[in-house]
Order: sequence, then C-alpha cells, then structure tokens
Amino acid sequence: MTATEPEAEVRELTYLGAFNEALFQLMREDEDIFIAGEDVGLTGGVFGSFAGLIDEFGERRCVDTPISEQAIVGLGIGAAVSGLRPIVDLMFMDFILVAMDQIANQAAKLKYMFGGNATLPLTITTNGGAGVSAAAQHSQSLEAMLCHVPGLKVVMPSSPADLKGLLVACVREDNPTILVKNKRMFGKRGPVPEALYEIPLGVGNVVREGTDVTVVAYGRMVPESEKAAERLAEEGVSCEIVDPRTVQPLDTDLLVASARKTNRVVVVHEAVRFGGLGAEIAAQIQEEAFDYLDAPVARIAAPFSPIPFSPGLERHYVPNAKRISEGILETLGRPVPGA
Amino acid sequence: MTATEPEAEVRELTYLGAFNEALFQLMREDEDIFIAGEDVGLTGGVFGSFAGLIDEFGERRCVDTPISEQAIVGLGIGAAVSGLRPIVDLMFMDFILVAMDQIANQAAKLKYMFGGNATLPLTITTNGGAGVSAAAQHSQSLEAMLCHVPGLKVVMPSSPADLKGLLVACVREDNPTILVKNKRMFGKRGPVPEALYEIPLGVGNVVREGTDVTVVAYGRMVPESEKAAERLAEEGVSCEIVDPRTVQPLDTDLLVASARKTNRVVVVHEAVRFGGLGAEIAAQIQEEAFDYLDAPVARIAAPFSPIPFSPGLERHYVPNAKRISEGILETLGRPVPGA
Amino acid sequence: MEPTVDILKDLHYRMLRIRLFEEAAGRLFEGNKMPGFLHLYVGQEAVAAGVCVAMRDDDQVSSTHRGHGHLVAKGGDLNKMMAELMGKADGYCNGKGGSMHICDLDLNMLGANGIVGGGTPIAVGAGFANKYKGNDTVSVAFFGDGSTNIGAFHEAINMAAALRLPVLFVCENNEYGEYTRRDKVMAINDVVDRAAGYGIPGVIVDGMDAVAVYEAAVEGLARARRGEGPTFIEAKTYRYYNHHGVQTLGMKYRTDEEVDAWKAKDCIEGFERRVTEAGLISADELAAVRVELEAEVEAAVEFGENSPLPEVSTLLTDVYTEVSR
Amino acid sequence: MEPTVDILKDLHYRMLRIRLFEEAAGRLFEGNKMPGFLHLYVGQEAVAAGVCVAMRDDDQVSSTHRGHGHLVAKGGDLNKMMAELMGKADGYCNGKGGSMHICDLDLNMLGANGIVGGGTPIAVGAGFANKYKGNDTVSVAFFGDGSTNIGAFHEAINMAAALRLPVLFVCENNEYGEYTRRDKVMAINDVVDRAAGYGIPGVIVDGMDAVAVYEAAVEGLARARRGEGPTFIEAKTYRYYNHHGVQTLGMKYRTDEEVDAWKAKDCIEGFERRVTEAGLISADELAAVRVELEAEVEAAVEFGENSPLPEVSTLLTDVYTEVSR
Ligand SMILES: Cc1ncc(C[n+]2csc(CCOP(=O)(O)OP(=O)(O)O)c2C)c(N)n1
Ligand SMILES: Cc1ncc(C[n+]2csc(CCOP(=O)(O)OP(=O)(O)O)c2C)c(N)n1
Ligand SMILES: [Mg+2]
Ligand SMILES: [Mg+2]
Repeated sequence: MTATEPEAEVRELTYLGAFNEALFQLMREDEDIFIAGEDVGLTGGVFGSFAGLIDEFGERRCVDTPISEQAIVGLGIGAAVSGLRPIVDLMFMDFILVAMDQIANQAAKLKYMFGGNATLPLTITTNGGAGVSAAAQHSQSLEAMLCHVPGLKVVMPSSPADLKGLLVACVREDNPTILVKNKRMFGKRGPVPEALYEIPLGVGNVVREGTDVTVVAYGRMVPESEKAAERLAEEGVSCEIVDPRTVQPLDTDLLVASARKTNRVVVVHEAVRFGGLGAEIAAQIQEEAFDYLDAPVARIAAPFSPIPFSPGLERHYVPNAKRISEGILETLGRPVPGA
Repeated sequence: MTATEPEAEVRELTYLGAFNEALFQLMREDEDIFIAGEDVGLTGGVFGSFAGLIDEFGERRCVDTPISEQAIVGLGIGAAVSGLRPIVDLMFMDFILVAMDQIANQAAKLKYMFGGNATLPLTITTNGGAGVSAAAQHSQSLEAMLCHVPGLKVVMPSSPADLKGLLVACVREDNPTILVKNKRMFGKRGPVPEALYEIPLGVGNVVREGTDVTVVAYGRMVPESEKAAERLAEEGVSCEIVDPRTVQPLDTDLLVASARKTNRVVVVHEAVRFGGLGAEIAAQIQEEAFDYLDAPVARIAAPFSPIPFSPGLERHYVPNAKRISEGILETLGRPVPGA
Repeated sequence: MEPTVDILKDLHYRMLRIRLFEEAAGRLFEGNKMPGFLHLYVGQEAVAAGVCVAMRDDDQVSSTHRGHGHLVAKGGDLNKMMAELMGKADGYCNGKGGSMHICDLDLNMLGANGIVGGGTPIAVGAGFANKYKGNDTVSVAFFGDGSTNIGAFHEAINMAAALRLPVLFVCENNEYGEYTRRDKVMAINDVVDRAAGYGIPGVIVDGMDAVAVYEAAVEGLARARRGEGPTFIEAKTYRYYNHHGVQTLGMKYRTDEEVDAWKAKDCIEGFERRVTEAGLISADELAAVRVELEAEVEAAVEFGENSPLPEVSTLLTDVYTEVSR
Repeated sequence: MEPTVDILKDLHYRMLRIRLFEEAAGRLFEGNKMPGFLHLYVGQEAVAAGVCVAMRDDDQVSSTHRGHGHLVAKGGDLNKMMAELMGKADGYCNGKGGSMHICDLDLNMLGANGIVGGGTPIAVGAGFANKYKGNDTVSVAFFGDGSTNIGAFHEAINMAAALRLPVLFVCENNEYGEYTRRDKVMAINDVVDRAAGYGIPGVIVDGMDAVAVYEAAVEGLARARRGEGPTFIEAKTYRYYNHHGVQTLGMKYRTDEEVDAWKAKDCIEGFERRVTEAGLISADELAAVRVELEAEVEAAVEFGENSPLPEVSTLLTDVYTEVSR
C-alpha cells in the first residue's frame, strides 16, 4: 500500500456510491471538471452514477448530450486540448465500438502525432460486464481492444474503495483514461475512506496472500476469485490473488513477482478468452518467469461466442467461483470434483 | 497442402494482381457478388485493387459509395442477409475503427443473436501495415481487435498465391470475413495459378521447414522472416516458418506441432506487441506445449507507441529481418551480434 | 389512399395485438419473469400497424431496441415472441437474443437492435439487395427521434438517397430519447427537417392515427417501388410507459399531465370510437377481436412460461454458419 | 462587412503564402523528398485566407487531411511546416505527424486529421470549452464536401447546434471526395442544404473569392460570439491538383476542361486583377509581397532539407504525458 491509498477509518459505500462521491469531491475541487453524456445531467445517469451532481453543479457542468457517442468523445477531446478536464460517459462499454475512431485514432494518438505538443486530460467512464441478461450488445468486456492502443490507460476497479481512488487518479491524470465499472457490482458495498484519495494508475494490489498458486483477476472477477479462494482454503489450497486494477499500464512486476513465488498462475477475466487480456498476461509471465513455472499459465474466461440473453445460458458463459476453483485445481494438478 | 491449394504450373502475378484476378473470376462465377466502397468503381480502387471491374461488371455490381464506413459495412450486412454475397472495401485498416460497431456489434453477432436464423456471407477487404510513411492513422495492424470478436474470421495473406486463394475462400464463406492486404506487398510478385482455387480458412502453412526454432509469422512478416531464416541458415540455424494465414480461426494444431518439434518459438507481427495476436499465440503454445519448450515463447512486434510518420523513425518501428534474426538468436540463447 | 373497411379492420387488429402483447409482457416483467431490458411499444401502435398494413409481405423491416411492435405488426408469432422475451428455448432466437434482438427473417423482419442507429444501415443494405435483384420490394427502417442524432443513421439515409434505393424511413418521434427531451438534443422543430439535407421528400403524420400513417406509408412505398428512392416519414407519437420497464407516471423527465394528454389521443381508443361512430365496424366486432387477441396473448404467456430454458449445449452453437463442402 | 485595404492586403498575403508553400511542397514531393501522402490545398486558398483573416488569434481551427492551407493561414511557421512534411526533427511534430497531423496549438490550430470527419468533433469540443470558460472565442471547423457524409460530422454539428456552441462550420466544397464526384454520393444540389436539418443558418459563398469568404466568416464569427450558436458556410471551390500528389490534368474522374474553367477563376489572379484595377493595392506592392514570400518559402525548403531526421531515441517519447507529482 502506498501513501495515497485508503486509510483505516472508513464507512461503507456501494460501488456506485463511491463513484458518485468521488465525482462530487473532484468537481468541488476543480472547476475545470465537467461531465457530459447521455442522461448524465437531469437524470443523474441511467444507473444513478451521476445522481445529484446537476443539483450542485448545474447544467453548465453536467451536460446531457444527444445520442452521439463519437461526438461525445470528440467533445471531450476538444475540451481537454483546450485546457478543461472532461469526464465523458458512454453508457455501456459495448458503445465504445461506436466511438472507437475518436477513442483509438484520435484521443489515443493525438499527443504523439503532434510531437508531444498536446495534453489530453480526458476521462471516459463506462459500464461493462455480463450477467444481467443484457444480451450480446450490452454485456461485453472489451478491455483487450483498448489495452492494445498505445496512448490510452484503462482501469477496471474491483471494489468501491478502488473505484473511488482510481477514478480520482483518472480524472487528475493528464492522459486519456477509460474507467470501466462493472454492472453487476453497482450495489456491492465496501469500506471507502471519506476524504479524496488517489490510487495511482499502474499499481496492482495483492488482494490475498497465498503460496500455492497466483490468481490474476480484475474487476468483478476479483470477488469471484476470492470466493473460490475461500472454498479452496478449506481444502488446504493457498491462493494468492493479485488484482492489477489498471490493465493498461499493467503492473507486470507485481504479477511476475507473485508468479515466481507460487510457480503457478491462473488468469481470470470476463472477456472472451481468445485475444483477451489473459493472453497478454500469460505471455508476459511465461516470458519473465519461465524457469519458475511448474505448469502452464491457465486462463479462465468467457468462451468464443457472443453473450447470450437467456439466464439459462448466460450463467454458463460468465466465469464464476466454481469455474475458477476448478481451473485452479487443474493448474495444481489436483483432482477436479465432478470432472 | 490440401487438394484446393495452388498447383504447380503457374504464372507470376503481383499481390494486387492476384487479388484483382480473383475478383474477376469470382464475379464471373456468381452474379450475387458485388463490390462496394469508396472509389472502388470508376477509379478501380485507390491502390488499383478493383481495376477494370467496372468495365466488365458495370456500376450495378461495382458501387462507389459516399465516405460512410458505417453505412458501407451496414450495406454489406443488409445485402448479405438478403441473400447477396457482398464484398465491401474499407480503404485503410485504420478505418475499421470508424465502422467498428457495424463490424463487431452487428455483423459478428447477428447470427448468434438471431438464434442461428441468419446467414451472413459478407467479405470486408482492407489494407493494413506500416512502412510507407502514412503515419499513425493510416498504418495500423489491428487484427488483434478483430480476432477477439466471436463471429468474425480474419485473414492476413503473405503471398500473391495465398491472397488469391484466401480471398476466394472468404467470398465463398457464409460468415463475415475480413481480409487484410498488406500495403507494402502490393507490388510483390509470385507464382499464382490461373484457375480459381480456394485456400481453406483456418489452415496454416509451413512456409519453411526447420528444426531449431519455430517462427510464427503472417502477412508481410512472412517474407521478412524468410529473409531472416536465410541469413541464419548461413550461421547454421535451422528455422521453421509457420504462417497461420487465417488469424481467426487460428490453426493452433499446426503451431503447436511445430513448437513441440523445435522446442523454441518466436512470434512475429507488425502490430503493437501489447495485446497483439502474438500474446494469444504465446499463451496457447505455452498451454499446449509447456513441457516441450526450452525457452519462453518470444514476441517480435511493434513497440508501444502510435506509428510515427518520419521514415527515420518508422524504420525502427516496424519489425524487419534484422530484428527477427536477433530475436531468434536470443531465443536460441546464442550471442546476438552487436548486442 | 382511403383505406377500405378491410384495411381498417387490419389496422385495428394489428394495433390491438401489439397493445395486448405489450401489456402482458409488462406484467411479466413486473413479476420478474422477464429478464434484462424491456422497452415497451405501448402508445406507438398506430405507427407499426399503419406502416405494416401498407407493406407487402416481401417488404422488409429493420427495427430498434423498441422492436416488439414492429414484429407483431409484421405478423410475428406471439408464442415465439413471448418465449424469446423470457429467454426460453422455443423463442424466436432460442433464447439467445431476447427483447433487443427479436427477429423473424421469414417474415422479413430483420431484427430489433440494441445499438441506437445500428439497424438503419441494415435496412439500406436490404434495399440495395432489392434494387440489385431488380424486384420491387421495399425495405422499411423504423427508428426513434433520438437515433437521428447518431452517425450511423446519417450515413445510412444519405447512402440510400444517393444510390436512390427503395427504402422507406419511418421516424417514430416520441419526443424523448431515454430520459432526455428532444428539444435539448436537436435544434429543430420537426425531425423531418432533416429530409431535405438528404434530398428526399419528408412528411409529418399524426402517429396516433393509424389511418394517417397508413396513407403516408402507401405513398412512400409506392414511390420507392417506382424507383424514385427513399421517403422520410415523421410520425408524432408517444410512449406511455417508461423508457425501459413499466412505470408510467410520477417521473422526473416528463410531467404526468403530458402523459395524460397523449393518452387522451390514444391510437386504439380513438380509432375504435371513430370507426364505430362512422358505422364502419361494429362495436361487437371490435369486442370479438379483442377477445380473440386476449386469448392469443394468454396462450402466448402460457407457451412462454412452459417453454424450457435453452440447453446448455446450445451455448456455443450459431456463432458461425458451418461450411458444408 | 467591406474589407479595408489592410484586410485586402492580408487576404492576398495569406493566399499567396499558401500557394507558394504548396507549390514548393509539390515540387519536393515530385522529387521524392516528401514521404507519405500529400494533399495539396492549391486552388482553395481563398477559403482558408478569407476565414482566418476574419478570425481572432485566440479563435481555434480544426482541420482535415488537406490541412496545410489552414495552418499557413493561421500564421504557421513555414520552416517548421516544411520540415514536418519532410519528416524532420525540427518539424512542428518533430517528424512524428507529417502532413496529415500538422498542427500548432500555440496558434490555436488544433491539427490536421487523417480521418475524414475526425476533426470536426474536436472543434466542437473546443467550442464547448470556450462557452464553458465564458470567453467569446470561437472555434472553426474546416471540412470537405465528402466529409459531410460521415457520421462523426453529423454528430458533431448537431451537438454544436443543440448546445448552441460558438463554432463556425466551413465546408470547402470542391465537388470531389478523392475521385468520386459529389453528385454520386449525395442527392442535394448544395451541401448547405444540410444546415436546416441542424437548425442553424447556412450560407453559400464563392470560395474563389477571398472577400466573399471573409465577409461570410465575419458574420458567422460574430453570431457565434454573440452566443447565437453555429453557422454553416459552404464555400464553392476547387482543388487544382490531384486528390493526393501533384498531377493536374489528364485524369479520368474529371475533365481537363473542368480544371481549366476553375483555374480561369483563380482566387489569387482574380484578386490581384481586381485590387489593382480598383487602385486599392499597386501591382508593385503585390510583386514585392510575392518576392518576400518566395524568399520565405525558399528558406523553408532549405530549413527542411537541412533539418536532421529525428533521433531514434524519440521513437517512444510523447506517447503519454508524464505524471509529475
Ligand atoms: C449507440 C447507443 N447509444 C446509446 C444507447 C442507449 N439507448 C437505448 S435506447 C436510447 C434512446 C433512443 O431514443 P429514440 O431513438 O428516440 O427511441 P425511443 O427509445 O424513444 O423509442 C438510448 C440512448 C444505445 N442502445 N446505443
Ligand atoms: C474515415 C475515412 N474514410 C476514408 C478516408 C480516405 N480519404 C481521405 S481524403 C478523402 C476524401 C475527402 O473528401 P472531402 O471531404 O471532400 O475533402 P477533399 O479531399 O475534397 O478536400 C477520403 C475518402 C479517410 N481518410 N478517412
Ligand atoms: Mg424517442
Ligand atoms: Mg471534396
């Protein structure tokens, strides 16, 4: 834990509440911060993320936009280059695909193309993840696409406290950042310090210490992995859970150190396995910890299909504690119950 | 080599010539095929890919569109669902980001979302790759983004003969495919059979047999790897070069078999290393050939920055035979000259 | 074109079929029997019915997130629809699509769409195919007022105009995109003001009047069939329920008075009053239709409830069309 | 507003400065000294000059792939421009951007753009910032006729209109997008027909007449400064050279006669003739300006040629702004 991380005495807040509180505090602190997006003003965001902000900060700083994801991101770019510190919201992570040119061809590359002569303090917030029967176009985890684009930073918080601290870091950061909340965590409660604090981007977190296997997880897969670790602890398996928190830049050192310690690694994410971030993590770990590995780096992830609507299918699509436990046991070469 | 691969007696054609010939032959064979895109009609494509087609097939089948990448892909989707077999062109691969919603949220998922009740024989053609001072927005290799999307097939041909046979397979395929030509290979000549033939999607090719190390490469990195292999052969290093040709679906069996044979693997691509397809290939190889590997799977790829304009910088950005040789020597644990 | 009595009956039948289906879906949603998002079409029935009655069966439809009405109006099977909305195996998409992706390609209904503006280019592609094949089939793109602010819409309608494709563009202007009033996000009085920018004719109709919608659609479809290109219809209408889900009144973004004022113009009540007063259809006949449709909807609910969840084995099917060579 | 003689001189100066710079760039390109793509602005100088003379220095510009003219007109340093186009270390972007990404944020020129339509939303963002800050600065979006068919353009201009932002939209209608005639890709006579669809005023000007452009820009800028929102100016103009590169005549997509007819209306020749005939500026003075600018351009070429290629060590810098806490 670094000096900027949360202190001890804290209340409980929900994941969304932590996000919302951070926005209030940030906007009070810095007049250059504004929010823009669909329904973020009057309605306070379709999930309530922006609730109440317009009452305190007015329409000037809480801007309801047309349904125009490209222009929403472009608005952010132009305003950021002009010295403001915009937070623009894309309601669902799936919609980054609608705005991908502005995100990946414009925002990400502007500074470099301009030979360094630009600063782009732009934060994009969005909501990802499956498990709420939102079907193929409202459930995706597309961080792998964003991580592949030099110039962006990408954050996937796994707890209310991390969400607050990472959002603060994103907004204060002088580069384009994308913060992805997980839809199934909105109501999840946890201790959150009241004061404004920052969790630095690119610094991962050892969520649970262990010795037998390293589980690398982020976003909602962290609590799922914790559940798996609890269960396995009863069977005498000691899991170390490492949460990179920021997936770009990735805290490779932390992941590699843990891999070298436990000698076995399982990477977990909600995104599709093929070409997911797990591939990059596996590739880096085998590069950096080759001689330490007692088993291949394993990946637990979504299978190769779009996300189904029916709860009857979706619950087999998204990785959960059970599948994580099984993957861990397999990597340990132990018998998998029912397998 | 399967039965559908090129035969022996062939003339030489350029890479672009092979593409163009395949289009003529396909369009003669099947009245349902049409091409649509910016400048593909009257002008024959800005690179000449579609030259002459309008003279034989007329404006009805060679459609000049507005500058509207989303609608171009959407036109293809709607026409494909209606029973035609469209080929739509996006001038530069970078522009897939403009049309990413139609590609990844619509075309890729339509069949699945509809419970199977749709067939989408859509081919998207485009031009990728760096090395022509086209700068950050006209030089990218973005296949990793596309490969991560279930429902798409993605092809990156490395020779005129492969380009022809793979294009034919794409167009005849009843799924959305994306074929990426490499801009720096347009004029490259090679033997190409005259008759119409198909190279099946998902079947890789051992371009060169060897015993010391497997080089996995696709697109323009294949000829670069061949140059590297030639040089290293003089120093007694025997390289096997495996070209997956189709990057989605990936011919994992072929790559793994080669890895198990040579025990060392170097993956080469033009795309940015972080989150590139090399990560997926490395992850799969260490999963499937863990006990066979004598060294980590290495990746030679572009560094983590947008693509610079200046030739003085760009030539250090794109992997070439020299960097590939060095990577191979490193993976073999041999001294790298000048290192 | 003045509608015949048969046409009037058809308009009424389709409107009511939508209404009753949607009300039932809303109840199931409230009862937690319908997972995910539910965007009800109630209030706008005259638009789907008016347009679809004017269409031929071979004409195609592309739709939106608010797509049930279009499928019902196209003749959708209520059993399969209800089952799909409940995520069941016997649904139109075998439970894989749900409300936002419901479709019936056999009925030429090319699918609802979860992406605002995402379906419009697809309608243009279908229109292209019609012209290419040289038939006189027309494709119809339904879309909301809010969706006219997104890039895909713009590109698609311009392309259809430039290539003179047989497409009918039907804007269902219900004055809101989710919870944002239209005047906040576009500086024009009527959405149809955009038509001139594409060089195509535009017309405003009362979207609460199925006959008016029908007549405009007949015109637009005929024009497209004659090879004269697209037409833009703006139907002024209103959704009674919330953007998503069922709540009607007591919302922050619009007043209860506004809701009530629109309900006073209800497309079905008004229609029934007019046709009975004019002696065109008897009150008894209307009542009989209602009884019939109530039974159909009830059966659909039962069908949906009795349908099993999809087999896990289907999770990874339908991603690709298998090649059979 | 009638321009003063000083304004006239300024218009002439900026047009000629663009012309001479571009001609020199074209020669270097032909001599293989300029890598990559080169989209020359020659023929359209009256537009950039007319608008930029009307602008204040603090007003911003967003540009396109054909962006040199806008930067020169904004007062760009020809040395740094030429060096950038040659990929040299002393260029505006230290060789990292090249022709398609040339910019000078100090001059409030927010960059050329390689993506058609990509720059327009950025101008809207700058306009938003101006309004937010409560200053009366205006941002100007330059864009081609072809770019008005792409989604990003549509979203951006609608957003500016809806939020009543101080943005001036300047369409340089040269009747072609690459090698495709405009009438093939849009079914309207004038691009300005689109303005009404966004609820903003639109005006057509002769884009070969710097004074006409200037006057329209003065109006549009004043309107924006008064808080009345965006204006759309369509400047009818023409590019003499090929879409990319230098070839002028003998092309398939347009006739030599058409090129010659436009050249007969050349913005600089015509301007010089008119002002000398009217006795407003002497031929000697015009000639002196030309001599001065020729020298400046020649020096820029030399500067560019003498500038070294960027150090390899800069390859990976400027990807991120370093955090300094
Ligand atoms: C690209 C995209 N942006 C945002 C959304 C979220 N969304 C769903 S419906 C909707 C409002 C659409 O308004 P309108 O087109 O008027 O249709 P209506 O809901 O009124 O029928 C929005 C913003 C989406 N699905 N897709
Ligand atoms: C999204 C995108 N599509 C296509 C291109 C290729 N392209 C570059 S310039 C151009 C034509 C632009 O036409 P217009 O806007 O009229 O500008 P002009 O070249 O006439 O100045 C095209 C199609 C691109 N750069 N970006
Ligand atoms: Mg609406
Ligand atoms: Mg043009």
